[in-house]
Amino acid sequence: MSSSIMDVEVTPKVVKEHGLKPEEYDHIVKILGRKPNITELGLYSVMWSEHCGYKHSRALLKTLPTKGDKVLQGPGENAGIMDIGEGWAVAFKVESHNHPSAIEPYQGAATGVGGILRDIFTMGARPVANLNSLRFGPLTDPKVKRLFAGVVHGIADYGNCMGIPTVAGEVVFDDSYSENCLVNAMSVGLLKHDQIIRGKATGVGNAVIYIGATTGRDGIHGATFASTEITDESTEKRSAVQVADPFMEKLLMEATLELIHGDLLVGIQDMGAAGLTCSTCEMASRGGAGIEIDVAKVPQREKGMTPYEILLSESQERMLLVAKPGCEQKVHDVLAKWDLHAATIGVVTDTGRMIVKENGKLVADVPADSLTEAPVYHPAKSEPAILKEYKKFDEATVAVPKDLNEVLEKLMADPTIASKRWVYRQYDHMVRSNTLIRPGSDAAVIRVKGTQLGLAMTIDGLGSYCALDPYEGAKIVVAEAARNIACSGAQAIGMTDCLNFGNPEKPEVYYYFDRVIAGLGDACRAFGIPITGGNVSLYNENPTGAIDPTPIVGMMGLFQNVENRVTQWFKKEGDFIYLLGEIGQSIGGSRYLKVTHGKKTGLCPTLNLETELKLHKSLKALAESHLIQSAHDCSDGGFAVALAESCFTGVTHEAQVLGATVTLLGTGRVDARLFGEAQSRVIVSVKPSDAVKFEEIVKKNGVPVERIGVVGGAEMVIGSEVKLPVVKLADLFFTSIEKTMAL
Amino acid sequence: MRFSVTVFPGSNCDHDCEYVLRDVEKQDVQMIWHKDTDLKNPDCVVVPGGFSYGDYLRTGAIARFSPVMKSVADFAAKGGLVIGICNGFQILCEAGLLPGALIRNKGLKFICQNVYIRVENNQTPFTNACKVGQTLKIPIAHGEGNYFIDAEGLKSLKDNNQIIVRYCDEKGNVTPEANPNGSLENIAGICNVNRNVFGLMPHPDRSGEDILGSHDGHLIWQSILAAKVGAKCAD
Amino acid sequence: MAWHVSVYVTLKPSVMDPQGATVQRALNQMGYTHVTGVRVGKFTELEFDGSLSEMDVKKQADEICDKLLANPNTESYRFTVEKK
Amino acid sequence: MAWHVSVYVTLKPSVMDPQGATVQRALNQMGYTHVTGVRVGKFTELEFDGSLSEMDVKKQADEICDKLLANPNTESYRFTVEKK
Ligand SMILES: Nc1ncnc2c1ncn2[C@@H]1O[C@H](COP(=O)(O)OP(=O)(O)O)[C@@H](O)[C@H]1O
Ligand SMILES: [Mg+2]
Repeated sequence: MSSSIMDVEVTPKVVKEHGLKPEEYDHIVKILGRKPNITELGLYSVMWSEHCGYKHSRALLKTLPTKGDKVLQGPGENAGIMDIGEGWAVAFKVESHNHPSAIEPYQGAATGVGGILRDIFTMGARPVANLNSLRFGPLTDPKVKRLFAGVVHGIADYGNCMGIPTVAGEVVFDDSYSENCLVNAMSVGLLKHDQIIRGKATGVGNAVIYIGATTGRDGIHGATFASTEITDESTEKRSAVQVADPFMEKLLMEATLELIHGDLLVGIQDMGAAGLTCSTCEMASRGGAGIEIDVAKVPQREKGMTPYEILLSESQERMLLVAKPGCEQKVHDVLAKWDLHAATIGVVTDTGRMIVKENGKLVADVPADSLTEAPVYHPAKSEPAILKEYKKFDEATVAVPKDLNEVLEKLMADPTIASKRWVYRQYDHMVRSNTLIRPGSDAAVIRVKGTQLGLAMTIDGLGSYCALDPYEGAKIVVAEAARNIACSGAQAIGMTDCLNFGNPEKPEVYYYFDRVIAGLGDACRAFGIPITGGNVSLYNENPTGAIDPTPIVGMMGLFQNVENRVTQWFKKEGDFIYLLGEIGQSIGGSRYLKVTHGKKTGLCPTLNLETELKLHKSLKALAESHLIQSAHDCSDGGFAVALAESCFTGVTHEAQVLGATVTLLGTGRVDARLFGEAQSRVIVSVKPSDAVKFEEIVKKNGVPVERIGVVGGAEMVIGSEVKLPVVKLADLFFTSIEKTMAL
Repeated sequence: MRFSVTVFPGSNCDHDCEYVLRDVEKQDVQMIWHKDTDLKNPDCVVVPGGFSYGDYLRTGAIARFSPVMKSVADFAAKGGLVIGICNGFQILCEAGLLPGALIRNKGLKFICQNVYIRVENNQTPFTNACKVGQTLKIPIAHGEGNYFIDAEGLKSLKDNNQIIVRYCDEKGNVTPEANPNGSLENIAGICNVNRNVFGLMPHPDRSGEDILGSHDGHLIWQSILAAKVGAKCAD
Repeated sequence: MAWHVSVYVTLKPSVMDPQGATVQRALNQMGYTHVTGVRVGKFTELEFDGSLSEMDVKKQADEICDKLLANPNTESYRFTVEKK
Repeated sequence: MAWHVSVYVTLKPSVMDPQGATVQRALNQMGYTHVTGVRVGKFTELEFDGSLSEMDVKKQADEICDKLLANPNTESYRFTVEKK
């Protein structure tokens, strides 16, 4: 039975089918001192894929700042971990599941959430919040509607069933993602410092134990698949779809945490991409040890599976762990309590080799390190000519619309800007009773029970800026995420990122990649924010082109005292409204330019890192002295949209609506001042009795500030340009996506 | 007072119930694993929300066969107080401790948001701290909270005054717009004939503190604490 | 030898079927205007090992449907048994 | 006259069925130890008005299954047509 595949001869054609280059194959032969058999070839093929091996990205990723006082675990593990004080730590990471979601939206998105959750609880942390970042084509396309609905449903079902609140996210609809949707999922977990555990195998003779779901033929070649462009052939290549089983994962999570907190394990690792192969060789390699397993002992769902298939299967909801000496039985007892499959499938050795047997017969024998150290490439890069075109764009050729009320109405209803209530209402965002700021404000906030501590979190991406100017765009993504944290009153402490790009072997794509990483790194260094982990998703491309370069940034913020939290909504009639920062002069790269004039071009906004940092510092100081009632940054749709968003709360059934009357600052193009997306701007409201102290603090921090108006009334009035009933704006904003999806 | 919170595989609001009862209401709480049959002598049993057995097949359908549910049924038969929240309500219906069933939300989607409910009957151990007609702001989070019962059953619910809370608007009007999931007659929570078993879809466990946006759930817990065990059962 | 039991669970006519209604609306919008009604139920397949008699299989299947697979408040069921 | 179409949607054999597996485990624990496998699928009933021919009903039902009722990546379907 299983001998048939074992006998497959490793020919150049087979090597190519495994996505390996001829020189990579030669390298494998050199490592082994002989030709690999087909099973060994399979191991290298998945581990050296871009998805697992970071062949084309590793060199640049090394340039990112990853150090900081609070970093307990940087990149290289399943998730990063940071100290948050009082003996507590937070684990967080973002990961993509773009390709599986494109093909099977519900299962793809659901298993994406499952995967990132495993990354968190394998570190010993209890997941306490989920976030997600989504990109689709225009929502007018019925195909996109189905995809969007399926993805959201998958994310919702998985998180809801697991009992982990999905507290924040973002969704963008843009042509660039029509054929390649993006589904990035982030998870955040809490743990005590002494509960940290890592994915390493040590201690010769220790038992290697497999737990969780049985292994089937699903997702074989998933990792290699995620590393090539989508073509009709790749749809063929796919084996059975991975089906999400959140109930199994809930059991797995509870059991895993019980094992870790009971101090029964040396190391543990989830089986994600490249399944058993990846977990085995990575654990061995991190522990500086070897592992020997027998695939016949792996619990299997299907008959007649070959070692090749068992090793490469990406069946979900499985973990590999190494028990402490003498704890093997206790491990099995805990698993039995949770009705989970468990099987001792091997032992830790000191050979440094990953040895695989089938019923005692050797089927693979390779150095574990060689699998985890994929070749590193430095692809060629060249600046795309289109970038120069963008810069030549003359804004004067765009006429200022007569009716600016109409423009604002259109922007409020634009699916990218409109409220994502349709989405987050499907997510249980309150379970675990920690959510203090629910979805709808700049950042979500959860408390850490038993302490004063709080965590703010947000996830952001700006592919359209990065397409116009990858360096500046990437800086802005980091700034926007950190600004969202600052608006909530917290201090940004750490970041995770997911880099979604096209084919890096194309010089223009690699140029973007290179510049984006430079921008991310510079912004993080300027703000003193370390990057503790992330994920790369390349080859998001189809025959008509690549997606916009889309770095997605997940940012963690910390409150020493969560009572200092701030939301974006106006609170009280009569409060003063201020603008921190300066009014914009340009419409380049704005959502307004796209929605109203159909153009995606121009100079993307620029960002001064020092100015931005001063803004963050004053926001934190203001929150700590309780001098601001609300704070909301200007992003998509500029000043006018941000002001409107401050006029209504995002919480259904308690929609508090408060009008505002403000002057429009500045001179020059009125559309630029209303809808341009100049950076480093925040709208705040302040009690009149706090105005003096407020202005003092802001000025001391060197942030430009101007009192522009007052909260109150039933209308939103901006100078003589805009005058609309707030309920009308709220209705457009909250029901736009709901109405589109009901069609 | 002594509360026992049941824990099924896949329960996930067990933690929230434990927290609100122990840390906010300062009561004695113990967790009872579904494979156990000893309820540890409680004054009140809480069947918490979540996704017991993943809610695979039908919400609450598998959990009702857990060993612990036999003990809960015995406890209820003797007049002990039992409250089921969300998935707990579904389990109590499946187990026949409460009449009717909870089917898929009318809009087919999971809904997580605050709602208002109106107290229809305060002569119960679960609502005695409320006034009739009082509105409570409490969150819901469910995909299958659409209460259904046949005509005969509905009549008997009404005849016995078993409808305890209904979805309403902020002002207490029971309107179709205020009905989030299509429940028959806006029913959000009911009790059994003896008044000692109560099930509701909204989450008093998530609304026991101001910091969470509402403390109206506290009134439910206060009612239970005020009810002298068994005393109100004869109403 | 083994037994294959096919179980059909349907909503009682008096129970509203939001899923069926949504499917029908979608179909009508897609141009299938002759579809006048849709009801969504469950179809469950049970395998029994061959050591039971047909009568026992029927008895157990009936219990299983009654207790677990269908909710008597809202659903009806029927099943068929085949030898495999 | 009208047409009644019964549609059976089942998961492809290679696709994992967590629901079925959970139900099976529950049944085994409840004492139904002879149950060796459970797969959960969908059973949908479509009504067509009588103005269509049997052939058209079959054609439309097939399209509907393919487009809407079954997910070709993970599910197979079959259906029967009856006159009512
Ligand atoms: N997919 C989603 N899941 C959960 N919450 C979301 C999602 N998309 C948007 N939100 C929430 O809606 C609000 C507005 O999002 P967004 O416009 O991206 O904010 P910002 O511009 O401040 O980053 C935020 O609170 C965000 O968390
Ligand atoms: Mg913001």
